[in-house]
Amino acid sequence: MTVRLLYFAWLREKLGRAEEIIALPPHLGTVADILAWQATRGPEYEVVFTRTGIVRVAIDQLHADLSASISGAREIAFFPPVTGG
Amino acid sequence: MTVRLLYFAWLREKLGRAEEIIALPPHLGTVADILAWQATRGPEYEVVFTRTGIVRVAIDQLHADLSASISGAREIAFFPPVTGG
Amino acid sequence: MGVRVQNADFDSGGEIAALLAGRTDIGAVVTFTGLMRGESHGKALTSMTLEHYPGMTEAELARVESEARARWPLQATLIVHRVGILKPGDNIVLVVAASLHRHAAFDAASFLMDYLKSRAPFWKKELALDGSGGWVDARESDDVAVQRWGTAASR
Amino acid sequence: MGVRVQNADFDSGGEIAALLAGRTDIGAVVTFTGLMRGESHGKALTSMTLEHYPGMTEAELARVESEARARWPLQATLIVHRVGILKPGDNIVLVVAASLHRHAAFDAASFLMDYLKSRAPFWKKELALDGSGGWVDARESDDVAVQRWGTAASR
Repeated sequence: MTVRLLYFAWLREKLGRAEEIIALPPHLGTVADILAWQATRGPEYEVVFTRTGIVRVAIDQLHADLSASISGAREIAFFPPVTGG
Repeated sequence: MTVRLLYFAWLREKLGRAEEIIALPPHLGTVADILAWQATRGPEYEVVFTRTGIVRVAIDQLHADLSASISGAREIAFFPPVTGG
Repeated sequence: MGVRVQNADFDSGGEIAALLAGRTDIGAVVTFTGLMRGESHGKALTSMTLEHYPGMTEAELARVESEARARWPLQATLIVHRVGILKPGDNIVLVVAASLHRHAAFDAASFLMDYLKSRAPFWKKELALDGSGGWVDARESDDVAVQRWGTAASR
Repeated sequence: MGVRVQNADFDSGGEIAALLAGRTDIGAVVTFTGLMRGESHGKALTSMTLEHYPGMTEAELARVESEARARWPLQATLIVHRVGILKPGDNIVLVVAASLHRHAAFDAASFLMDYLKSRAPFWKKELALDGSGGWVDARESDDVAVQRWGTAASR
């Protein structure tokens, strides 16, 4: 499954990228799975995604919790808790 | 005791006056007393002040309840419940 | 920090701008604007007359304002209320509360309106298109609204 | 009835006027304006950068707005949020809710802000006068605030 991954705020800065197009391993089923997988992708990813309690996820521009399925997703975004307003 | 009595809104219209300077009978002690006395002052006063549940009173520009003393008052105002805002 | 009773219209945006001018310590501003509606109980209105009790009105609004400032950390407050003859769509009242944080600003503005509605000596008389009209009755819900702010409401 | 994300400043008074133009059916308008403060945790700030998630931001604000319109009888709503570089004293966000009655307008505006604060994908980065700064931490109190509006908050 090829998806677009987006990163915002300090995640974007720490990873040194705003987005990437990537083929996900087929065994990833949920948001929790993709967070765990991200932590294995290198030192910067490990730093960012080991703090899973902090990283929020949106699937196709909708907030998603840890148990949400990523099946069929075209765009998955990772970001810290929002601070607008 | 000579005081200034003020009337607002429909009380003013029904009584045909906005204010009067009057010597109050010395036996009037409270807001309840002056409301009862007003009702005895003629037909229009009777109509207005028999509806005592509706008439509100301010003594020297402060809201006053039925048991408040009118002793020393210089200005006593009578009006319906307020409807500003 | 200000209470005004006036015949003239007010400009909400201008009032807010004046209040904020040169300041960088305010994080949240809540405004309430009350307007004259063109209909009352299904009848089209042509105008409304707002009467008040000069002297007591200003004193009561100042009391309401200082009560709000005692309850919340407010950096600025403003109450402007019009009197005289108004047309449908006209502004009636403006309340502004500014604070560091949004909940204080929201609560204070809401409190100012609830108190103003139940205590400030204003009376509205409506004139309908069909020639009927009369003094607006007070709404019991306004007395209920003010009670949620606690004992001072029943002074 | 409108959601905008923009770099440009907004004019609260002009927005309210546009919303009310030609209408006589609105009795109550509540606005919230959020502004950049010149200080954060005791440090003087020189600027703030607001980043967002284009596409999701507009979609999320539209969802928040329609949730408010489902809960209260609102005749008009508006959300304007700025992004980019802001200076102390600058406007950040404007929320407007108009209704027949004041409590609906107050509740809806407060709800819109609580939801926006906890759900809309904006992030603030502060720059202090001394060169320090960084991403603003989310406040737990914002999550608590949104919970008082019930279950939809935890979607």
